[in-house]
Amino acid sequence: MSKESTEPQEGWVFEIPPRLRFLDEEGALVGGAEPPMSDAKAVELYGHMVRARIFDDRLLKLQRQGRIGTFAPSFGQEACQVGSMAALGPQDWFVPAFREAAAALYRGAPMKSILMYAMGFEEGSATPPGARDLPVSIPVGGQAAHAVGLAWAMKRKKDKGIAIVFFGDGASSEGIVYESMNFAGVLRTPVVFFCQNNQWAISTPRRIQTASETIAQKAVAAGIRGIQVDGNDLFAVYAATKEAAEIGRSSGMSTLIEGITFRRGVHTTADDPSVYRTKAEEDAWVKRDPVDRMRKYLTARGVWSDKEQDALESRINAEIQQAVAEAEAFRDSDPDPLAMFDHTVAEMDPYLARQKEEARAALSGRAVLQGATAQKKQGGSSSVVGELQEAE
Amino acid sequence: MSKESTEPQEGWVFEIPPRLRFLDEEGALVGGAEPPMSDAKAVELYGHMVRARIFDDRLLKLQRQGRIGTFAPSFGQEACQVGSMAALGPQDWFVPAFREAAAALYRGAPMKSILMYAMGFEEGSATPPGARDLPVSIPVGGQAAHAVGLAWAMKRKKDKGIAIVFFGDGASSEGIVYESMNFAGVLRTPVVFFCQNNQWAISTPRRIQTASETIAQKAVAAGIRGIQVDGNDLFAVYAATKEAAEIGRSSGMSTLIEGITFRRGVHTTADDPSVYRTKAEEDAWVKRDPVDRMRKYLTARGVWSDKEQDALESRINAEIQQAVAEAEAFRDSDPDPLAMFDHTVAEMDPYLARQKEEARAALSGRAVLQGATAQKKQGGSSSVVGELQEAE
Amino acid sequence: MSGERITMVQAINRALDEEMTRDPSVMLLGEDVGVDGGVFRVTQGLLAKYGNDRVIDTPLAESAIAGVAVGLAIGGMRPVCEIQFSGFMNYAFEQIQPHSSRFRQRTCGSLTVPMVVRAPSGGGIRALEHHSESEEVMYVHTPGLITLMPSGPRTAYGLMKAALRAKDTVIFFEPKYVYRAIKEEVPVNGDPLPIGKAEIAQAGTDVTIVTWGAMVKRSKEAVKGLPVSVEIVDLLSLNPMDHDAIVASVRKTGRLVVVHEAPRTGGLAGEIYARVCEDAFYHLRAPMMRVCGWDTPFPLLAREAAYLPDTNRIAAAVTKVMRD
Amino acid sequence: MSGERITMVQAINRALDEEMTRDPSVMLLGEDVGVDGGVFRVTQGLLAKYGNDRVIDTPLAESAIAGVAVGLAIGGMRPVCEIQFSGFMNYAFEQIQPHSSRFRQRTCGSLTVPMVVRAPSGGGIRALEHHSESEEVMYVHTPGLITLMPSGPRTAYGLMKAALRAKDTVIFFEPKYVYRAIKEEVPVNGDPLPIGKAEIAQAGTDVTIVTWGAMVKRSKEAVKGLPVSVEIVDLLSLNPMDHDAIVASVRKTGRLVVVHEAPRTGGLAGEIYARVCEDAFYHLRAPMMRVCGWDTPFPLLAREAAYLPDTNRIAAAVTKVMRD
Ligand SMILES: Cc1ncc(C[n+]2csc(CCOP(=O)(O)OP(=O)(O)O)c2C)c(N)n1
Ligand SMILES: Cc1ncc(C[n+]2csc(CCOP(=O)(O)OP(=O)(O)O)c2C)c(N)n1
Ligand SMILES: [Mg+2]
Ligand SMILES: [Mg+2]
Repeated sequence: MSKESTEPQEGWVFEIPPRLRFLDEEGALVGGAEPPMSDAKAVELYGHMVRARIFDDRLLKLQRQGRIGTFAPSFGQEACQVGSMAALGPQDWFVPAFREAAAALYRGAPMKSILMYAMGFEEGSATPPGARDLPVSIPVGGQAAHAVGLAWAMKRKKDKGIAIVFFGDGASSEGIVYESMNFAGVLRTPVVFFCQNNQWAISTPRRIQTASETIAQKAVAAGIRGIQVDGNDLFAVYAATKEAAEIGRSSGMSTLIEGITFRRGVHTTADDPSVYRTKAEEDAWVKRDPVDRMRKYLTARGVWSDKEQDALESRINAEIQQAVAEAEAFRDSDPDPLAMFDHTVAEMDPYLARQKEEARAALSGRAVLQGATAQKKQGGSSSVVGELQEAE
Repeated sequence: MSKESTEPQEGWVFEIPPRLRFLDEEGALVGGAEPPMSDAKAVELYGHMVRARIFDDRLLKLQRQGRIGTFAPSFGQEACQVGSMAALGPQDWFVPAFREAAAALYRGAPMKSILMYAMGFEEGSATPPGARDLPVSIPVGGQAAHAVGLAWAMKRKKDKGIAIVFFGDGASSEGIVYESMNFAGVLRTPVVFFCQNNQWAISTPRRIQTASETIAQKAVAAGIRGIQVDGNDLFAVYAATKEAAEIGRSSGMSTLIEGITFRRGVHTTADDPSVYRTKAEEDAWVKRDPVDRMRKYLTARGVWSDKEQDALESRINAEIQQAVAEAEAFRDSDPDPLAMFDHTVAEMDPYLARQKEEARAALSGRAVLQGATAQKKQGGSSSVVGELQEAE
Repeated sequence: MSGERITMVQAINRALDEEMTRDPSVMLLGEDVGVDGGVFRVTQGLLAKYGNDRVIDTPLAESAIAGVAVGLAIGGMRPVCEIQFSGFMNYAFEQIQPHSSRFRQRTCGSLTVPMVVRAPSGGGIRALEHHSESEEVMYVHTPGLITLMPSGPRTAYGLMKAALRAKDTVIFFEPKYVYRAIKEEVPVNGDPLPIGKAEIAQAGTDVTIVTWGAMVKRSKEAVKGLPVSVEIVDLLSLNPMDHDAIVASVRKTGRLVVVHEAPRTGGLAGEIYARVCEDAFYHLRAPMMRVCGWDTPFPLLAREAAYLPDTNRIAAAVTKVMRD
Repeated sequence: MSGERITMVQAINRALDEEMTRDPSVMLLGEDVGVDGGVFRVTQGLLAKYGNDRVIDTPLAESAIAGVAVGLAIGGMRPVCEIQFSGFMNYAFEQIQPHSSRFRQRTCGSLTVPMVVRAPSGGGIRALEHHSESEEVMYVHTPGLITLMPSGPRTAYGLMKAALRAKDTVIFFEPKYVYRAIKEEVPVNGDPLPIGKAEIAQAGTDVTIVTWGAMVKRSKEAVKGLPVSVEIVDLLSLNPMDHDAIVASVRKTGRLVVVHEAPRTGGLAGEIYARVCEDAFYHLRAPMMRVCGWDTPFPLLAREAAYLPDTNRIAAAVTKVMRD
């Protein structure tokens, strides 16, 4: 192999193609672009984006009311999530980070489950039998390796699925993400590495996350495909993911997709973005909003009206109301406060069983379940993940 | 910043220039190349390569005789190590992995120290005051981060040094190496990341280490420079390192240099390469040997003769003999078997001091120092790092 | 100003601030430590005061943060790295164990790594998964490291000052549950607390509680009103551990309860039992007891109160050890 | 064939081989496990027999090896990853603690991670720096994991078979010092040993030694010829730990010595003391003792014999605990 000799080489050139885009900010198709899907399908996916956004907004309110705990909104990133998942099927594994409620909803996760999780109940992330969905992964980046393993398992089983994993611009700095892409390259386990570059990792701007001009080009290090898309353009995300999945299915080649988007809201409900970014920046992204853009497109094509929007919104609101009621009913149904003992290992050894008894005795009927049932304390608290007790 | 908008982009192109080479395998300058150094300097560096090789060979014999423990030979990689270090100065930090005896010797590490370390005495890796040399780093890849920190410290002190870190083709798969390059890119801390791609990571060939065509291109992921050189060509290594250092000093930009070379010997003294690679492959690299190539070059230029070679070799052999004698004298000078207590922390707390007393009492005069003084047991032992006790 | 009562967040901020003024080699680095002032605001204001040469928002990579700090420290700087939550120090352990803790030994003392790794630790703030871990054992069990955990503003201030003058790597766990829950008077330009010294948080004669971090406050609350004289030893320095203080207290009381948040099996309670066995065994009047996190993963927020040692469990142990 | 006495290396190889035949979902992955058969030859011959779909030489990245295995396991495979030396599992801990150990809890049992992480552990083979670590504590202290350490060929065989049928992640430490130092009869197509059960390596009445791994052999050697009847409990399963076996033995003998290679402070000896305090305290006739690695980094080879518990230190502890 010439690589392994010391013979001179020609040099190497790597290209990241121009950022893929179908729709401009006004929702008009850019020069010559053909929509990658029918109007009916576009309407359907638009509906999913709206559903995710309204749900997200409702979670924010519930959090402010102390009815759920900390969560990470997907506000502004709906096109990345719905567009990519719509290009895949149930045979494909979905591996989220922690900001993929829109993707999870599209996949069929019950709103009730997402709410229960946000209320602090593991029951909310129980995976339905057969579903190829991983739960939220909090430690940044680690889930990338799981996607490689899942894709590998499918390959071993001659199962035509691929895996998609989400992570952020911040996560792209974690060694495990590089290692996972490198494994996928060598093992030819087809994975779509979907980086939602939303410009921020909490308070850290993209600019100081890496000196590379794009995140897409990090694919070069692993010998996989890299591509950048307008992440606020549902069509671009859809088309790029579809192509990546096809290439993956047929050849085992993985793709890193960088979706350029923006986290329009808080990092999590306990974060205050005004400390680190400007109103001007936030405003600039309002007009690039992925949901509005699609609405303009559909309206211009005459397949969407305000009336339909109203009907959609009331359907979604009713669905949410129902889900909140169900989740709160679960919360109020006296779930076992000691359930963590039951899912530590498959076979509880005597010493752990004994601890469970001790724990039961220590509770002696006291109500200790908290979270959704506790009152939210307001205050100067600035944790990104929880709530600090305040001294008098 | 355009990167942070969703505006379309032109696309991106990244180039890794052709592999740098000055000398062909016969030691002749390739078309039009000018030697990057004077004949006198070339003779001097050639001397360093020969010195490293003879020393390496002697260590192998000492290990076979049971006089030192496991070590990792630099056999075949002398041009990478001497060529790069010769392009730097004492103001620059040298951060080795574990196969850089040739580089360390060039830097001025006493042979005696290297021998003491191989005999299992920490005293062998005590850094002389003021020397900007880190000791051997066994955990693969971790030292890359240290180089970034050292370069950063120099930058903070407005000190013009840069750092060079060595690692292997195998190490290039470790996340920490990528993370370190990414930090260097963002922080503009000038580091030369020198990857000695010697085609093997123990038994794992370069081909299944990564799907990237070159290791040099991994620089693209971090937004730093990447370049490939013929690592068995002293001139190419020297010129590339010198340029990288100059760019680093003036701009803070780091460079990843991939030196294409070959580990001609065992991984470590306990390894058996015949299990995983062919004689044919080994032979192919014999004619690309970096030391022979330089000798041919110097001989053809009329600045080197067999007589000079003989004189050089006897000087080196005498130096080695002297060093072995000194190291064995140290070993036989009854070093404190409990020295590990003294260098655990700066201030030994009472409980640790008490353990040291207990340890002293437990020894009660028994000779427990082993290593170089123990008899080597032969056997089917196949650990890459040590020696297994064998059952009858 | 020194009379003012401040929180632990403010106290650590003050210690960092004063040490940065005193020692120009001190640098802060980590995720969101600069512009944001840290997700808990511990480093607030320091970027503005000391500039972005000394307070650096890094890329998101814990092992590199720790590993680059190792290089900075060897190069003569005194880095303080923040790991955003102690659970994510797992990513950094690959630098801390093989390198931070071993450079002194590796080089016979010629190269050393005086750096501080700060991390909020423990539960109790209704946080997301993986933000409530108590992982002190693996650091305490790694020779070559100093591991500290303050229990309130005053000790946080004094220990952080000590950490910034130590000659070796200090792992500095900040019990986030009490970040703002306690206010105390904290000196301005005060002295470091000694490393390796426990404090008697409350003197007593019948039972010794050995504990640290957030559990000091909880233990005090738990024993209030009990008809037993409880001595509470606030360990502060987990390694080196104040062996003599533990032994002296148990010799006096004859009874020991250890309280910690970390899971029971393999937790530090056992270490403290061992110290007692070594030097106060014959003074024991009852079996030693421990009140710990259960041997399960730390649950999501709804169940965290069932997981963490609470005042009931602590009081019950104290009562039981008196009866035994 | 079954009558033949084989080494631990061969015994583990046999267990892997048989389980790969029995269960086509078993896959081996790691650095040098394929063509080379592992640097200690534990996986020798398995690539040739099962092909490179099932025995895979991976790139050099421990966290990815473990993390990819998590995905494989969730996806229905049964991966066995080799980490070349337990010291390098630090790199993998960022996957093992947050993911391997927690998926069952995270998903209420709907997604689980039945995988095995094998690693040679401990000292005694005159190895390079960082190749002699004993880091079992951090795994034992991580709820959700099963942690095993055999002491010889027979137990290695039986425990590896158990590991490959377990429903959760098993951390499997192989005491490399005895890889080839002991030969025993090992069954062909034999049964798994139960997880969570210790064995009485030697019965006795005066003193209990609790130990595991390479220290079982060493303890046997140490007490040979002592005028004391020593019972040696070979723990085998570090988590779950055989609480009852420890308690029963100490109730009988009234005296305990724990022997382990890992550093003293924060080591598992304390945990064993705690178990005794919980259920056998009043049977103790003397303070419990421990013989451990010192609280220093593991030294280079010249000094390793001064670091590791040796027969002298073990014998001295047994003698002392009889006098106390
Ligand atoms: C390993 C690890 N380090 C730090 C954190 C704390 N943390 C949570 S989210 C986050 C920023 C993530 O940024 P990015 O990857 O861009 O994702 P985004 O939040 O923008 O979706 C940080 C630092 C964590 N959860 N895990
Ligand atoms: C983190 C870590 N993993 C595994 C090892 C065991 N090991 C030592 S050297 C080596 C191969 C290194 O290959 P490469 O980086 O190419 O360097 P080379 O040996 O070829 O110089 C391995 C796997 C180690 N020392 N550290
Ligand atoms: Mg982001
Ligand atoms: Mg190599």
